[in-house]
Formats: sequence, structure tokens, C-alpha cells
Amino acid sequence: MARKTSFQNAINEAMLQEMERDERVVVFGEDVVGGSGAPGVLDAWGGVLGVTKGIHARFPDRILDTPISEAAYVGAAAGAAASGLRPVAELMFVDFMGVCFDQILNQAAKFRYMFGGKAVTPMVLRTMFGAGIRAASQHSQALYPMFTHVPGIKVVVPSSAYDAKGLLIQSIRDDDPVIFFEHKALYTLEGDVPEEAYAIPFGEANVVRSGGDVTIVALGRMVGVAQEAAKVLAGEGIEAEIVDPRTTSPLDEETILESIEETGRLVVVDEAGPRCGFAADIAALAAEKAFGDLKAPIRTVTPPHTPVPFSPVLEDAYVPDAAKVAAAVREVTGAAAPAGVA
Amino acid sequence: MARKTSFQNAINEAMLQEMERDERVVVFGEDVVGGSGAPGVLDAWGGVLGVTKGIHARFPDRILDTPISEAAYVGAAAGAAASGLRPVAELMFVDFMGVCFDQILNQAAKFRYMFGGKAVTPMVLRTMFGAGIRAASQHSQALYPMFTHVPGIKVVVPSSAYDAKGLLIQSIRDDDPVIFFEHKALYTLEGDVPEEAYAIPFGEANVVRSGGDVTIVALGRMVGVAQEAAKVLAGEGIEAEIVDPRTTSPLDEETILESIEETGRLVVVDEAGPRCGFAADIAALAAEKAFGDLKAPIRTVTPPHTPVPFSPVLEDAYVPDAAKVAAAVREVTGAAAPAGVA
Amino acid sequence: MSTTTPPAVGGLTSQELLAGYRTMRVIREFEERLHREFATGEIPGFVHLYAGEEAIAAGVISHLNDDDYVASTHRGHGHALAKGCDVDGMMAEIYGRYDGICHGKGGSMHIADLSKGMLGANGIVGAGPPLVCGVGLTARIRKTAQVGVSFTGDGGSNQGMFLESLNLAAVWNLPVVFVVENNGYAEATSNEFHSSGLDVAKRADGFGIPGVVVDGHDFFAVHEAAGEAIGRARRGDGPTLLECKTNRYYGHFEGDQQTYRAPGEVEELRATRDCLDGFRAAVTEGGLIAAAELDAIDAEALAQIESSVARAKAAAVPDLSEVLTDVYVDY
Amino acid sequence: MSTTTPPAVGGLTSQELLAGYRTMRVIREFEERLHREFATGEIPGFVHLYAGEEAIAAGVISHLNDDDYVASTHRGHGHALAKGCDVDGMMAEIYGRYDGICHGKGGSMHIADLSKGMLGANGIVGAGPPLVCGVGLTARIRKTAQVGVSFTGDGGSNQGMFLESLNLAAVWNLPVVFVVENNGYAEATSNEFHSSGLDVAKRADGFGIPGVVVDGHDFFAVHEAAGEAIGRARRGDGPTLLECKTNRYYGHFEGDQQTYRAPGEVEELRATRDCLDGFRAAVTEGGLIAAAELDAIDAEALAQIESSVARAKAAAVPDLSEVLTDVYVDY
Ligand SMILES: Cc1ncc(C[n+]2csc(CCOP(=O)(O)OP(=O)(O)O)c2C)c(N)n1
Ligand SMILES: Cc1ncc(C[n+]2csc(CCOP(=O)(O)OP(=O)(O)O)c2C)c(N)n1
Ligand SMILES: [Mg+2]
Ligand SMILES: [Mg+2]
Repeated sequence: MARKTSFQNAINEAMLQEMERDERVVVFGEDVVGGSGAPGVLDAWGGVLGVTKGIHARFPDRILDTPISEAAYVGAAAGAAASGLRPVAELMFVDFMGVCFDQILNQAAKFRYMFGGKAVTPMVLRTMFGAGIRAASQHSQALYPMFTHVPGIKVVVPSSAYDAKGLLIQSIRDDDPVIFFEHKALYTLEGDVPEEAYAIPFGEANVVRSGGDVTIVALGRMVGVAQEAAKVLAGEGIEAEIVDPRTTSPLDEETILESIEETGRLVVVDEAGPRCGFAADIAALAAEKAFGDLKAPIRTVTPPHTPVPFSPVLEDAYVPDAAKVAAAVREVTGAAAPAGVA
Repeated sequence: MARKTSFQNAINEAMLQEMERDERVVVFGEDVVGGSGAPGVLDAWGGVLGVTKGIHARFPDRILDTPISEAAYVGAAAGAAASGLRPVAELMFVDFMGVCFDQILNQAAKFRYMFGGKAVTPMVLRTMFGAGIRAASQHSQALYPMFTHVPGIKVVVPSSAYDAKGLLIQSIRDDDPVIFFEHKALYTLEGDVPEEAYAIPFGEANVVRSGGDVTIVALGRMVGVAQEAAKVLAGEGIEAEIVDPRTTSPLDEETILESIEETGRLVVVDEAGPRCGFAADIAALAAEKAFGDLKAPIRTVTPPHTPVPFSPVLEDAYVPDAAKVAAAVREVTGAAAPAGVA
Repeated sequence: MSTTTPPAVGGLTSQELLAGYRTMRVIREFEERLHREFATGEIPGFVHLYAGEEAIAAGVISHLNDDDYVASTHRGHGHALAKGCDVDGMMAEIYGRYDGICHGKGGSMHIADLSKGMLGANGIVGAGPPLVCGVGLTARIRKTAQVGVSFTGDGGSNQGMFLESLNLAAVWNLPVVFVVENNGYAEATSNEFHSSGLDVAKRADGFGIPGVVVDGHDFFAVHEAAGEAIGRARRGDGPTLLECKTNRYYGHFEGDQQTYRAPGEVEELRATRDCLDGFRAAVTEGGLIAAAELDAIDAEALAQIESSVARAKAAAVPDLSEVLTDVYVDY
Repeated sequence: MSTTTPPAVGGLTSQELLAGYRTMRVIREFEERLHREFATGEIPGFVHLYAGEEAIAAGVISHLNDDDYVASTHRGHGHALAKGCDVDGMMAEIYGRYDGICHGKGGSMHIADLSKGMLGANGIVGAGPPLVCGVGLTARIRKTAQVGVSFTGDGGSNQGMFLESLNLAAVWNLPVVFVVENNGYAEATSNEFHSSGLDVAKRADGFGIPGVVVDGHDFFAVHEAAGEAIGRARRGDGPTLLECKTNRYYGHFEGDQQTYRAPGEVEELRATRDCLDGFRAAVTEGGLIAAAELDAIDAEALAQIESSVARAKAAAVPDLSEVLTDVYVDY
């Protein structure tokens, strides 16, 4: 039974249902309970934005607060996974990867390969990402391109409440290490979400909108931006197909290439940086494998090669918006901008 | 006066000459002296492969060994740079970035932007990278795509002794934070290197070989691989132009695009991984800005999306070689493989 | 010019006392005002207030010169104000204005002014200690008497970067002071839990450097202990870890309801441990400073903050072209 | 079946004594042979030998079961052998053969066998301690008596990941033991420099966990101290830091000329502090074990290593298709 609920609740529910189903699932991170050792109420926070709220009440022994020691506890997730648990650790903001990246890059991701196929490391690292809430340069980055670059880990970037739940359940059930990116500006986004547990397989893109004139590839919060743009473009007679890969690693190349085959045109909109980023990755894929189908240059719409600025006016100018996406589509389709649009 | 010397000596000489010229230049890292606190000889190592050897004899007060505390001393480089020195710190292998990345990603790289343009952070981080010496998964990675993704740092990947010296001198004189990638399999490579100091500007690609049939973009050790391939191809009547960007950030887009304009064909050979990597970055550039010039799909030649294997036979199969580059070129030029070549 | 020595508490001149009080009061007003302004929804982003901890910033930083450096935390307003950052510039920064001390690009968590030796508030817990090791290296190499001081919270003392820095500073014998502001909480997690309730200062022993604990509500105690630590650093005798026991009055960030704290905990602290009240009592009781002088500072501080908020609100936002500038010196 | 208690040193049965000796001897032969084989140029990559430190691996790991886990270091052969990894498989791995314990994909620095509780040698200094915190968590959640033991060098004890782990294990009250193998050097850098010459064990105090120092050349001392620490962990009484003072006989890696050491330093150590010699003297002097029994073990170990080298050299290298396998369970 589906009912409307938020992206944030969908994530919370996925954890609760998997903890119910599988007692090897444990949750830990900074303030995921909130109030450990303190005189007031426990589960005071349930995570800095409340996403793990209520887990402590249900599974008090299987959710743990941690010291601010990301390297130690992310490594503990790897070690716990290799020794029989299925940990769901939380890195509060992905911007903090720099203090714990070794445990992902060189440990969890490489165990299986280095050990000749004899290790299984079923850990999930949930993390917040993205701009839009004026959190400034060190709390607003997207950074999934760096993780996508690393062989051995899977990278998930949901764009809707429905996907968030199904992809997180798959992440927890998956036998490989997974990093799960939650866009902080999507938490309140509502959507139809089944109450029961369901898993969305990795590497299966979602064609969010069908259209024959241009393919727009977008992830996470940019899916909504692409949809907004598509609505405007439809008014101009341009039908955009929007493909949401849902996971950047594995990547559903097939669905993307099939769409380009139909449309002959590609715009990639992405919130991560332009250099060695996800937009470039998709553009390269098309230039290598769909070259014959392309009728126009590929356009990527990303933030500039700058840190994320704080001031709201600057941050809004930094993040791709529907106007920029629409402009890029008009360019590749050779359409004139409608009156009043630059 | 140029004379033949090695890539390794060229780097050593660059440091010595800049230390001579500018007393703010200091060098530190693990065992860059070697023997600190020990009963035997000091400067026993001069770095794990001897690259900093002899600096201690000349500048005993300006070269320091460190504890195995990369986060602390890479951060110290940032702090020292912001307060008036020009540190050249060494991260022994770039694979270790995971324990100190925050000090680059969120500190050194972002100071200037976050502080509204009021900071200058002239630090260099020298580091070894690359496969080929059977150092296995945790000591063989290329990883410069991750650094290229980060706004605020410059990324240098020299391919010859001449470039190594000139680019390192520029790195030290540069007012922005620079990460300088030294391919460990190039250290013994000899080349003509002027004795006097000279700086090679960043963002100026080197056209290593001219040719009208195909553009090959390659960096670091892959430049030699591309040259080998070009020789074979020339025998088949295919003239390849090899463009070595030398710095991935800033990137000399112009020279790459001009070459594609001439040749109409692009092969990118790179030792970093394929996903969100440097090869994809260049392919995306061409697909966006040189689409009209391209007569064939772009081909990227990179290692597979796997960690670096240990066994020599596997490692050799992992790294791109001249045969794979030649095959890719034949594909994009529509040439048949010569007899005896698969 | 008078030849009589001015009265002093803890060896401080009355000028120094007034300066210390002024610093604390300006910080307090700054933070109390931000707390109220935040509630109106006009201030963007994350804001972490320093109210309650003022004696630490004031007591430590009063020993520093412009060419000494401070590396701060996410809770950085107090350190920045004490280090001499411009009040108007800071306020405008927090409002995201072009007149801001970082042209609106940094915000509350990245306030910096290198010309004042303020190396930045920092959004990354534990990132400051390595930076001041670098400052210490600069001083050592250039043979100056400069000192680097980092601030870290109790929670931040569990971060590897902090712990590594204690050792690096010891090994390199650097002129740095690691101040730990132990306010008992890392976000909602108590020090009882995240560090087994132990003194952070104890960790210094393992690296062979002095670890000192002091009452962070007491300006005089902080001032004295910091003076010793900074003096030791300036003399070339190496680093010190100085732990100041303190309390924050507001939530971890604005919006935090603090349900993890005991009911009445903050009210009790405000009533009994307030650094400004304690200071006022100490200096007025002995007649060293007249209450009226302190009242005048209070009024000035209030007016200054009032004016800075008005200016910030009226100031222009950055031009959109600013997104692209200041990434590199030269690219 | 005899009812008389077998003779014991430090509470060990003669079987346990012989097993301990065998472990040390196999490690020694393994490493001495690798040293010679490396010189021929046939062994690829970086090789870090454990010779001289055998009493630590043997003394600690003799307390562990197959479902206890060890996280090792770049100098991992000794730990792997003691933990029961197959000798032939290890040797073939080091030669890069498909028969290797990791099919030739890992090499010396990544030897692992999870079925034996060997979580891997590790090329990243300090990466093991977080991993065993995870093992400890597994034991705590599943309510088993499993224990996780990490090994770290003196140099590695300066790595933030190690220091953070001490605290995490304390806070979570985990059944783990952090063994520090202090051989006096981190590569060419002396412990006198990189840790101010202090005992690493002292760092435990700051996290409220026991820190113990023991002579790492002495199998009996290590065995006893490790028994206490592991017992404490199994009883749910939390982590211990166990520092073993030791020495390595060969260079940091094969090829290192060790000019940073004093002339004669290693020869002196070999003559006076050798763990195998010390063990032999202790058990034969009291007549607990006949020298001939030890000689027999020596001969067996020699033959075993001889055979493993011959097998490794004769073994096939991996098929090239192996490059692409084992990246994911499912992709
Ligand atoms: C590396 C890192 N981890 C986590 C955070 C999120 N975070 C910000 S402040 C904070 C608590 C800090 O506590 P403490 O160091 O005691 O400082 P206080 O807030 O009490 O002043 C946390 C967990 C962060 N910013 N950086
Ligand atoms: C994070 C990291 N930094 C540096 C290195 C390079 N390195 C390998 S071993 C080593 C020295 C380790 O010394 P110690 O921990 O004392 O162990 P030992 O070699 O003496 O057994 C260094 C610096 C590394 N592998 N990983
Ligand atoms: Mg605190
Ligand atoms: Mg050592």
C-alpha cells in the first residue's frame, strides 16, 4: 500500500524495516541517537536532521552514537561487515570524506579484489550532500564523482522518496560496499511510497519522462530541475526525455544509450563539479558509444569549477537551474529562445 | 646548459635551486631526510626512493622528517603557506590521500574562495603515483582525477625529466596550492635538462609529436606509451599527434581542441580509472566543444574499473600499452590492423 | 603621565581588564543578537553561537599579536572578534553581504582575516590543529616569536587530525597552543560518552607535552594559564594542551532544542557560572573598576552590535559575477 | 591417556610450547628464505620482513581461535602464518601465482584469509585498528566471545586512525586488543624522533584504557600479557593497548641498506635478543623440552619452506581474465 510520505521518512522506514528483517543490520554515526551520556532525553536528535529518529526506541542495542572519529567508525563498518554484520554507518556530510576516505578507498572497496574474491563487505555509508541550504563550501559538496571513480564500491543517488526507500533497502541487502547519497534539500520532498519493503535493483535507470527530442540525464535533486525545464520546453514544442541513472556505479549505460539513439541529442545536468565529474562521464560515454546517433554537440550543465559560495544569491547562481537546462536544450535542438528568455 | 639527467634528479634539482633562491621554501615529509633520531647516518634515505637525497646536506634546517601523520603535516603545509612559507610537502604515495584529504579538499583548496580572495596558499604537495612496479592495489593508483575535480588546487603530471624540473619550479613559485604527481616508473627516465632554473607555465600543453590523422591526448607515463604507439602507426601510414596537457588543472583546452580541429579524431590514453576519470574529462570536452570537427567516435584507452592487481602478468594487462593505443587509433581512423596484429 | 602602577587582578592592568571585559561583552552581545535575528529567518545557513564561552577567547587571545595566528572552529565568532576581526564585516558576512569580511562567500563557518592572524572559523571538526602546526613551523623557520593557537571542542578532540597534531607539534617542538573548549557536548553527545568523561588534557601526557585544565568560565584563570602556555611557546619550549571547562548557553546550532540537556541546566549555568558576571564581581568588589565603567562598555557594545546589524541588513548582496572569482590567484 | 600434568613454562603445556616454537620457527624460515629469494630478483614488489619480531605474532595469536580476527600491517607475514594461513598459499601469493592465497592479486602486502580470521596485511599504515573495532562490534552485537586484534608499528601509532580507534573501542567497550610492535623505527625514522621516544602504551591513559609494555623478544612475556588483554576483552571488560618492544633484523623493506642504524646493531641483537634462542634456552635449561624436539621442528620448518618455494616457483600465473574478476560480488 503506497501513501504519500517524505524522502526522509522513506529512508527512515527502509532502515527500520531492514533492521526488523535482518538482525545483522546495525546503525551508527554521530548523533544518530543523540543524547548518549547526556542528562536529558535519549534519541534527542535521531541524526542531525532527524533521519534516524525513532530507531533507538525500536532497536536500542543496534544503533550507536560515535565519537567524532570518522576514520575509526567508517573503518569499523568495514571490519564489522567483513566479520558478519551489515552495518549502515552515517557520514553526516559527504564533505567530511577527507578524514575517513582511506577506509573506503583502500579498505572496504578493495578487500574483495585484493583478497582474490574471498571477502564480502556488505556495508552502507549513508551521507548527506548538495547545495541549496546555505551551508557554505564545506557542507554543500556533491563529491559522488570521486566515489564513482573508485572500483569496488557502488554509488547510489536517489531523486525521489520512492527511490530512496527502494534503493536504500537494496543497499542494505547488497553484498558490496555502497555509498548512499542523500540530498539534504530533498528530505521534505513527498512522494508515493509503498508501506511494505521493496528493493530497486542497482544499475537500472529510471526514465522519469519520455520525449523524442532530447535526452536529459540527471541525478538526485537535478531530476526535479530537469523536470521543471522539461515542462517549460514542452510549452515550446520540445519534448525532453529525462533519464535518472539512480546509481552512478553501476551505471545503466544501455538505457542512456537507447534514449540517445531515439533523440540524437544529449544534455547532462549535474550538481557535482565539471572537471572529471559525472556529467563528463556521461558525455564521454555518449561520445564513445553513441557518436553515430548524435545530431548535435553534447551539452553539460554543471556548477562552475568553484567551491560552493555561502551567500544565497551566489549559491543560487552556482547550482544549475531549470533556465540553464532549458537554454542548453534549446542550443542542442537548435530552437530559438522564446521571447523574454535570454 | 642542458645535459642528460634523470626525471628523479630533475626533481631533486628543482627543489635545491628553489630553496637556494627563496628561503621560504621548506621541504618535509616521511623520511625525506631519513634517519632522524637514529644512531646511524642522517640523510640515510632522502625519501623512500631517494628523490630528496642531498637536500639535508645543503639546507639542514629547511628539510624535516615527519611522523606518519599525513593529516597533521599536510595541514601544516597549508598553515605554513598561509602564514608565509612556501612548503613543499611530500605524500609518499598518492594512495595515502585518504588519510589527509580534508586538508587539501576543504582547507588549502578553499581558503582563497571562502575567505573572499584574501588568502594565498602557496604550497606544493609532491606525491608518487602509478602502476608498473608491482606495488599492488594500495600503492599503484593514479587518482589525479579526484584532485582535478577539486576547485582551488592545481594538478601537475609531468611526463619527462625536462617537464618535471620546469613544472616543479613553477609549482613552487606558484601562489596557489599545487599537487605534483610523480610517476614512480619514470624516475630513471633520462632526458635533456638545463642546469639552470626554468619554469614551465601551467595550462600549456606540449605537442609531443605532430601528425594530421589523429589526436592522442596522454599524460605522465602514458606519453611514452603513446609515442611507442605512434611509431608503430607511422609505419602503417597513420600520423598521430600527441598532446600532453602537463597540467590537468588548469587544462589547456585550446591546444587540444586545435589539434582535433586538424585531425578530426581523438584517442585519450590515461592511466587513471575510466569512471569520472581524466580520459572521460577530455572526451567530454571534445564532445561539447569540438563536436563539429569529429569524424569518428572518441576512443578512451584506460585501465578497467578494477583495483590494480599485484601479479606482474595481471598488472601488465591492467595498464594501457602501445598495442591497445594503436588498436584504438586504427579503430577511429578506420584503418585495418596490419597482418599479425589482433 | 602617571607614575603609579594601575590596579590589577592577576597581574592585569586596568586597561587590560577593561579590554578583556569589552571583548567578552562584544562577543556576548553579538551572539545574543544573532540568536534573536536567526529566529526571524533572515540569517541563512548554520549558526553556532559562542555565548557562555567568552572567557576563553578573551583570556587566551589577549596574549596574542596581529602576527600570531588563530585557527578556529565552527563556533568561531568569539575567536574572530577577540582576534580583532571587524565587527561590521563579520555581521555582514553572516548575512551574506558583499561588505562581509569574506565578501559573503564564507558565512558564519568561514569567517577569516589573515591580516589579523585569523586563519578561519572551520566547518571541519579538528581541522585547525594541523594548520597551527604550520604556523608554528613558519615561526620556527623564520626564527620569529610568533605563536599559533588552535581551538578545538571536546568532541573535536576525538578527531585524528587533532591527536596527530599534538605529536607533530611535540616532535617538531613548535610554538603552538592547543586550546580545547570542553563544553561537555559534541552536538547532542555528552563528553561522558564520547571521551569516557575523561579530561582531554590527559591525552597530552602520551605525547610528552604539558596538559593543563582550567576553569573556562573564569577569565583570570584562563588568562593566566594561557599566558604560561603562550610564553612557553614563544620561548621555544614547545606546545601545550590547554583544556578549558566551559558551557554553551544555546543549542549546538540555532534551531537545536537541547532536549538532551537536563531541564534547567542552562538557566542554572547562566545564574551561577556566567563569565561576565564573575568578572564584574571580581573587579568591582575590590574596587579595581567602577561598575559604571563596565556599564559604559555594555552600552557601547550594545550600540556597536545594533549598528552592525543595521548596516548588514542594509548592505548589498554580492554581484553574481562573484561566484567565479577568488578560486585561484592565477589560473 | 596420561593423568600427569605436562610440564609448563608460564602455565603452558609442552604442546603449547612446541606450537609456539613452531610458529616462530616457520615465520623465521619463511622470512630468511624470502630475504635470499628477493635478492635473486624473482620476487616482485615490496617485501617487508618480520624476522626478529616472531615472539609477538606467536605469543599473541596463540590465544586466538579461527573466529577471532587479526588486522595486520605491511609487515604481515608473521601474523598471517601465526593465524593459520596456508604456508604454500602465502608463498605462491608473494610470487604472484594463481595458487596464491589471494590468487596473486594481493601480494605480500595484502595477504588475507577470512576463513582463518586473517583480515589482511595492509599497505596503509594505521588502517587496521578501525577494522578490529568493527570486529569487536560484531562480537558485541552478536554476543559472541570473539576478539579482534590489530597490529600496528611504533610509526603507525602516530596515525590518526590508530589514535581514534583507541577511543572508539573504549567508548563502545569493545573486545579488542591493540598490539603495538615497537621495533624502534618507522622506515628510517627512529622512535626517539617520531614519538619523542616515549612509550606508545602511555597514550592509552588518555583514553582510559590499560596500556601495557612488554618485552617483545620474550615469547613468555608476550604470551602472558596478551593472555590477560585478550581475556579482558573476552570477558567484556574492554580494550587494551599492548606495546611490545622489539627489533627487526632486516631493512624496512628488502633493498633497504639500513645505514640509519648503528654499525653492528643488528648483529648484536641477533646474538643477544633473539626470540628463538631465548625460547630454546628457557625450555631446554629446565629440561622441559628436549633440544632434539626443537631441532626436529627446525628441520620440518626448513623443509616446509623449501617445498613452498619450489611449489610457488612452479605454479602457474593467473589467467589474464583475472584482472576483471572479484571487483564486486555482483555488478
Ligand atoms: C569532521 C567533521 N565531523 C563532523 C562534523 C559535524 N559537527 C560539527 S560540530 C560537531 C560537534 C563538535 O563538538 P565539539 O568539538 O565539542 O565543539 P562544540 O560544538 O561543542 O563547540 C559535529 C559533530 C564536522 N563538522 N566535521
Ligand atoms: C598512511 C601511510 N603512510 C605512510 C606509509 C609508508 N610506510 C609504509 S611502512 C612505514 C613505516 C611504518 O613504521 P612502523 O609503523 O613502525 O612499522 P614497521 O615498518 O617498523 O614494522 C611507512 C611510513 C603507508 N604505507 N601508509
Ligand atoms: Mg563541545
Ligand atoms: Mg616500527
